Amino acid sequence: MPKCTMVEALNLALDEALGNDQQVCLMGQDIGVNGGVFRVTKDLQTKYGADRVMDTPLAECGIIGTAVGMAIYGMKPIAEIQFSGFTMQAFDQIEQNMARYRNRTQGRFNIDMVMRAPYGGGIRAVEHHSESREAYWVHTPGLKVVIPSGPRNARALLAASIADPGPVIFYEPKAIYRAFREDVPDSPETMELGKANIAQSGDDITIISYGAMMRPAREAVEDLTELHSINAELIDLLTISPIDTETLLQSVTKTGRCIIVHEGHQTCGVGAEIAARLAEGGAFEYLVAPLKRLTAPDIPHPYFQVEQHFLPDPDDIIGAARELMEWT
Amino acid sequence: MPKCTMVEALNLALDEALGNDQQVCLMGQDIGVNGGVFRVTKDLQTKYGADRVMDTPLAECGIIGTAVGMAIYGMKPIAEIQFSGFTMQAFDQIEQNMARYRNRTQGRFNIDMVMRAPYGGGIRAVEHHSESREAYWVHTPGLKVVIPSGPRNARALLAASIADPGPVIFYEPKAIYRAFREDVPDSPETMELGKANIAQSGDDITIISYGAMMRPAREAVEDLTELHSINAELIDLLTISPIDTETLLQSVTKTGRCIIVHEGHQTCGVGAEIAARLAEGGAFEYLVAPLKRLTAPDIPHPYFQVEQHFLPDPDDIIGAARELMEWT
Amino acid sequence: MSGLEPDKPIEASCDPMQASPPLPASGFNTRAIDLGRIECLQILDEHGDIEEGLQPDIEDNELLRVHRAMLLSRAFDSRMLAMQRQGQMGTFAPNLGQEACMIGQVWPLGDEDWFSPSYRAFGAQIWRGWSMERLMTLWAGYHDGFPPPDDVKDLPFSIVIGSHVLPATGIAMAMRRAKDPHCMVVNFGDGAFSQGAITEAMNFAAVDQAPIVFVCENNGWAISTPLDKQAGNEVLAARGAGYGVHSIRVDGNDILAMMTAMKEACDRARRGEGPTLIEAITFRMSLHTTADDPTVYRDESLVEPWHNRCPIRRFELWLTRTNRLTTQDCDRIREECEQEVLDARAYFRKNATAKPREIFDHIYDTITPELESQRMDYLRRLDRKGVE
Amino acid sequence: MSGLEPDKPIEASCDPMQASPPLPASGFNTRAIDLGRIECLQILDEHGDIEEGLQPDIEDNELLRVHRAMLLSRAFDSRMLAMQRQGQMGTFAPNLGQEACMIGQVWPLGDEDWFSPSYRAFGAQIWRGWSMERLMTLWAGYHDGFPPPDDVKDLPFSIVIGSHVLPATGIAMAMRRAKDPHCMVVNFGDGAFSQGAITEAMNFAAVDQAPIVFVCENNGWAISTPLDKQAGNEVLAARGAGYGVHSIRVDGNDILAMMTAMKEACDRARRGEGPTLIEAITFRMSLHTTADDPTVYRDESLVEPWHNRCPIRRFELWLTRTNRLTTQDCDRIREECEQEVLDARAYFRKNATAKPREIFDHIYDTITPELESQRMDYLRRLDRKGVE
Ligand SMILES: Cc1ncc(C[n+]2csc(CCOP(=O)(O)OP(=O)(O)O)c2C)c(N)n1
Ligand SMILES: Cc1ncc(C[n+]2csc(CCOP(=O)(O)OP(=O)(O)O)c2C)c(N)n1
Ligand SMILES: [Mg+2]
Ligand SMILES: [Mg+2]
Repeated sequence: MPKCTMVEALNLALDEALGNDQQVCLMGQDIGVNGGVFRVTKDLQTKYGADRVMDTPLAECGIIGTAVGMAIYGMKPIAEIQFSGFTMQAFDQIEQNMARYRNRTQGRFNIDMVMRAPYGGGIRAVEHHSESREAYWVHTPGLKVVIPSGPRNARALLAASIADPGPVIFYEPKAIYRAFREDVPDSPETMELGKANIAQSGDDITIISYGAMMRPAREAVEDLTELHSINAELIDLLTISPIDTETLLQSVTKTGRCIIVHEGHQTCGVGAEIAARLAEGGAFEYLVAPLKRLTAPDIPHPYFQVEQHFLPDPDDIIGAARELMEWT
Repeated sequence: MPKCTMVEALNLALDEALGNDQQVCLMGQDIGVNGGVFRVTKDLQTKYGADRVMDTPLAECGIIGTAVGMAIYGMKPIAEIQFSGFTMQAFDQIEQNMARYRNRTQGRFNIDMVMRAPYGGGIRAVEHHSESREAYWVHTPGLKVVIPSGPRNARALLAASIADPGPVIFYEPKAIYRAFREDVPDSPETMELGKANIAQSGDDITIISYGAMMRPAREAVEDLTELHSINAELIDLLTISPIDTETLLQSVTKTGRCIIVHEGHQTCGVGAEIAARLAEGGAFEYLVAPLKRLTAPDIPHPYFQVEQHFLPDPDDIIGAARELMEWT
Repeated sequence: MSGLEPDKPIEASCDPMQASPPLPASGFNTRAIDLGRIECLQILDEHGDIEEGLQPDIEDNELLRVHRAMLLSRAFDSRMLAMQRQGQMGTFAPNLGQEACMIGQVWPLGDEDWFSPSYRAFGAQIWRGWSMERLMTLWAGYHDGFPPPDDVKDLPFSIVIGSHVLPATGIAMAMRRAKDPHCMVVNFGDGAFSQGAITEAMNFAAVDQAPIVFVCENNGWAISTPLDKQAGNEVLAARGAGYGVHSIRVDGNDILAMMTAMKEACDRARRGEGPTLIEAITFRMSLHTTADDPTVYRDESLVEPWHNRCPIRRFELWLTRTNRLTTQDCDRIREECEQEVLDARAYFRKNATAKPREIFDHIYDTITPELESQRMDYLRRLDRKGVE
Repeated sequence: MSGLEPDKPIEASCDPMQASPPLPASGFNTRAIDLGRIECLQILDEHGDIEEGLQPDIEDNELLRVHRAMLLSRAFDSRMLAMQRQGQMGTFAPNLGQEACMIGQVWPLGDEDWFSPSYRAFGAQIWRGWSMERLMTLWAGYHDGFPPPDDVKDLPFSIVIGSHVLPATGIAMAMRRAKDPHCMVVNFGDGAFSQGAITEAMNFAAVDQAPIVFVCENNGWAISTPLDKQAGNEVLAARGAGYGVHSIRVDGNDILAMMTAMKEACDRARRGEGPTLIEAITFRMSLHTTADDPTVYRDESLVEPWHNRCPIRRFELWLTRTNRLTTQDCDRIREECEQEVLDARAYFRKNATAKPREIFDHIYDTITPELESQRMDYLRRLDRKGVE
């Protein structure tokens, strides 16, 4: 398989799922003839027909609500919300039905579906098109939340999310939809949900991130080694709910220092949860420096002329790491 | 003024607001003739008319959406959502308009409104009637979130929320709507938003809570003193967003130990945020024991036959405090 | 980027003065659009008389089954109210006076059809195969009562008003795709109909031509809110028409009309002819729920006329007049129903068990590590308290 | 708890066999309900001919003002497209062919009336008093362009499709309460109309009799989704009727019809006679936005007939034929408009400034302590990067 962008890798995973399981179907705005506004579903309607790759009316609540019904009936819908900012329109159906139906019916009705949406900033878009509100779903009982960081794990994680018997929120970091290519194996690949990936081992400090922020994090980790002789361990969460606490604890009990980097807002964000788990769990006694979060501040993603300085960058990470290394 | 329940105190605050400011109006389901399903708006329609105390159609999104418009025009709507679980139906209007209009228009349109809703468990209600999802709003830029813990501060905080020029989410712990009475002064009373209250001073350990959980927390604190000679400092947050970090830090730098108690789910909840601030901020070096959260687990509030053991109780708090005191 | 010169605007592809005759036919039709009519169906009037020529072709034993179901619903209703008043039951929503609506809408359904009820639909649930003890378990706050029985194609009832209509529509959409020749019936109230989610559902169903029947039980009230504060147009069926959903109005207190209209709508759906909206006109004669006190907000005089419109009364007038039943039969069935309810209560009292140790068991297919650790903490609390 | 005996059920207050004649008049009316008709208004046809007797009484200078506004909109449109292609502009949504709709709907509004536009409404925004440089600033991604000018009673346009309609309705409800004798006009697309929030808004407005005009610009497409996949009933005006909102259909490419219908609807609203829905039939001739490529999903042949239906062309045919303008005048005005746009661009280029230091300034009236500390961190980042 030639090198793929994330968009191509996701298209591949969807194609494989549609091909392997008659119950899988896709639904969303403009995903059919148009192949999705980011072309993630390109050509799939031609291949699988309009009843399995369905253009829906412009109503997100309607999309998720009917997808829940389809899942109850036994289909496996993969619903696309055109931008994650518009999941707010479907919040009620996500929280009240998608996340809770299984529990409500004591497992009689499993909601085996995936809600996909591009999320995050960095594409010079208008307001409401750059949201990173995965924490809403992480705080919502009954859901799993998955966020890939590159083409290869995007395909494998999407496959795993589709295979998971319950409802999964799959957020795609659109800033890196086409930012780089990766080799993707010829045969279908999957990954276990709930497992973080140690992207780089190190002893001095743990850096935890996910999604598009893995790019500045990687850059920072390289510079830290090369320029500052700091060996950082870089962890890519991949599954944001449930969090692979075990892997995080192991790393931080080893390094004693930790920085959490994400695009979402700070207060009650994913970084807060990770910090709390470290500070109350087995890692507390190993901590030699305060924990540090580098996140979007608690303001709406700014208009695109000024968004380029909004999110943490490699220098922020390097600065924070150096500070923590010097902390006594 | 005789001793009031929280319901009566809230009614009083609303009455005062309607009486003092022609722009204040109330809207919601069954708040008019019926006086609200919990009678918080009792008699107010008779007193102020159906144009200022409005029964709305059964559509939460419609209620918040039109309230935003009224606020833009210059009114000061106080919108009631019958149970906080149904705020999900209005999530889009809350996040996209109520919280963001001010920023979108650079202050040209201030959304001077309050969304009130009873929240939390403990009244033997059916599913979706016991939610404690204040963390959604705490994570949402642009809002303030206020939760009283007794009749007197309920009245003062509601007055302050109405007076605040921006959008405020006011969650009422319905478990204590009528649980106890307090003296409430004759003349209108207000309080500063953003300030936590040190409900009891102590040196050994800090216990942070809010809303209905202040009751078990108070009980625990008494028992800790009397039975275990542990002098806990009890902090009532009152405003959940913004959090009075200063007061929390001061307390924890003094005590070195901290327990956070709330009804909301644990992951990415308010406790996570407080723990994170303590573990990264000025308190880290003073911490002598791990932080501890006592919250609802990450599952939907259970059916009412089994809800009585769902939330942290005084013994949990006492147990945790004693453990932390012994931690070395 | 295209290679355009900086100062040359892109050619407007519609240059006003360039287009040349001959012009095509007008794109705009100036003829007024007739929105059609909403038919209003009543078969059996308040006097127990049948409208000339409208008597439906329904077998007697079906009529008697339906009659019994209405009585059973009413027996359950009053018993549940009593139990609630005695502290043996949680908040309960009575259905007094809406029994024709309730039973009529599920009568045409077979085991392979689906039903998605609102929360006031216990009579229909019993008809569909929910045991009364299960419903008691449910209303008494035990989780075990909530999932539909294994062999019943129902959704659990909806607590969040209106939130079940989209999932019900999704099921119908899936049925069409699966070439499943059955249908879905979903019901909701006049208040619920104010939720935008329901119009989204009607639109999805209409676009998809999904086999679904929307039943709006217009009982005039949503807690304290009367229809005229709820809706700008009190003909709720007109909304369906607006969305391309075949719509009719039915006397919801007339069981024969309900059965007839529902049968027709279900058959339409099964034939692949798309969705129907049935606005059933009825009246909430009793409390909204046991937590409610209607004397605060509505005049008893509004309830008064509905006593004579009682769907059971009307049906029995006709059944007895046409010698399908005697009044003695009616009394006997009423007693039998009462006994059935008491038996269910006995069973419920004996068997309902709170299972506090199971509250984590159904969130995920396989519990997640973080939830497992929270579960352990919780179980320790139960242990400490000595809770089984 | 009441003092009921445990085994006595609560009396069903509607006992079927007890109620006694004489019966009251039937509670159910069996007469079919006529849903009425949707009038369809066209005044100026594609040939530039006026429908007999329909010529509106509008002063010439008003007609010329409107004509100019349509040309200005089109000049702005193509210039913005060019700027976007040259990398000087963010994603932009053109309005080609919808100018009559756009301008016609704001024409009857005075300074004290309100307007809440969708995102494709720049022509109307310019009419309302938004400078073109402000709109350029906005589309180029500067926050400064987004708030309405101080003296303009507009909402900023809506990016989340359909989300502005409820706030607009709330403003109208507030106006009625304030006895403000003006009105609100809100517009949205055929796609937007699938959002349940819009039916909630229509219902709130109808119940409240709020002074609002809903304008649905039915241009046949929502990005790649044609109307027949969007709506089960393609007569979108029928939805308004379903909710008790006075509804009509208008040829949206006919400026005289738009002006006439809008004037009437606004006057109705101002007189306190409640809301109106106007479905304006038009066509999105160009791209959805500059990020879109319609050749992927729609056949050019669908666009073709609309060239001859161009609202500007049609209007100019009539204006010139009736000697209100010469074709030379038209060319001159077109040039003047082009120059105005270029002037705006020059101003925009000179003055648009990114203000990264201000992004925290408008969240709250007074910044909160936690936000202030985040702001400090952020400003340090800017300092480090040497950003002003
Ligand atoms: C989304 C939502 N909002 C509010 C409520 C509270 N509530 C429960 S029943 C009800 C009225 C329902 O009226 P209607 O739909 O007419 O049904 P009816 O009670 O008449 O059967 C309300 C407001 C709720 N359960 N869900
Ligand atoms: C809630 C929401 N969903 C989806 C989108 C993405 N989107 C932007 S414009 C558009 C189509 C709008 O169609 P219509 O309402 O007909 O307006 P038109 O573009 O034709 O003017 C979509 C789907 C959005 N901005 N907001
Ligand atoms: Mg009702
Ligand atoms: Mg459109």
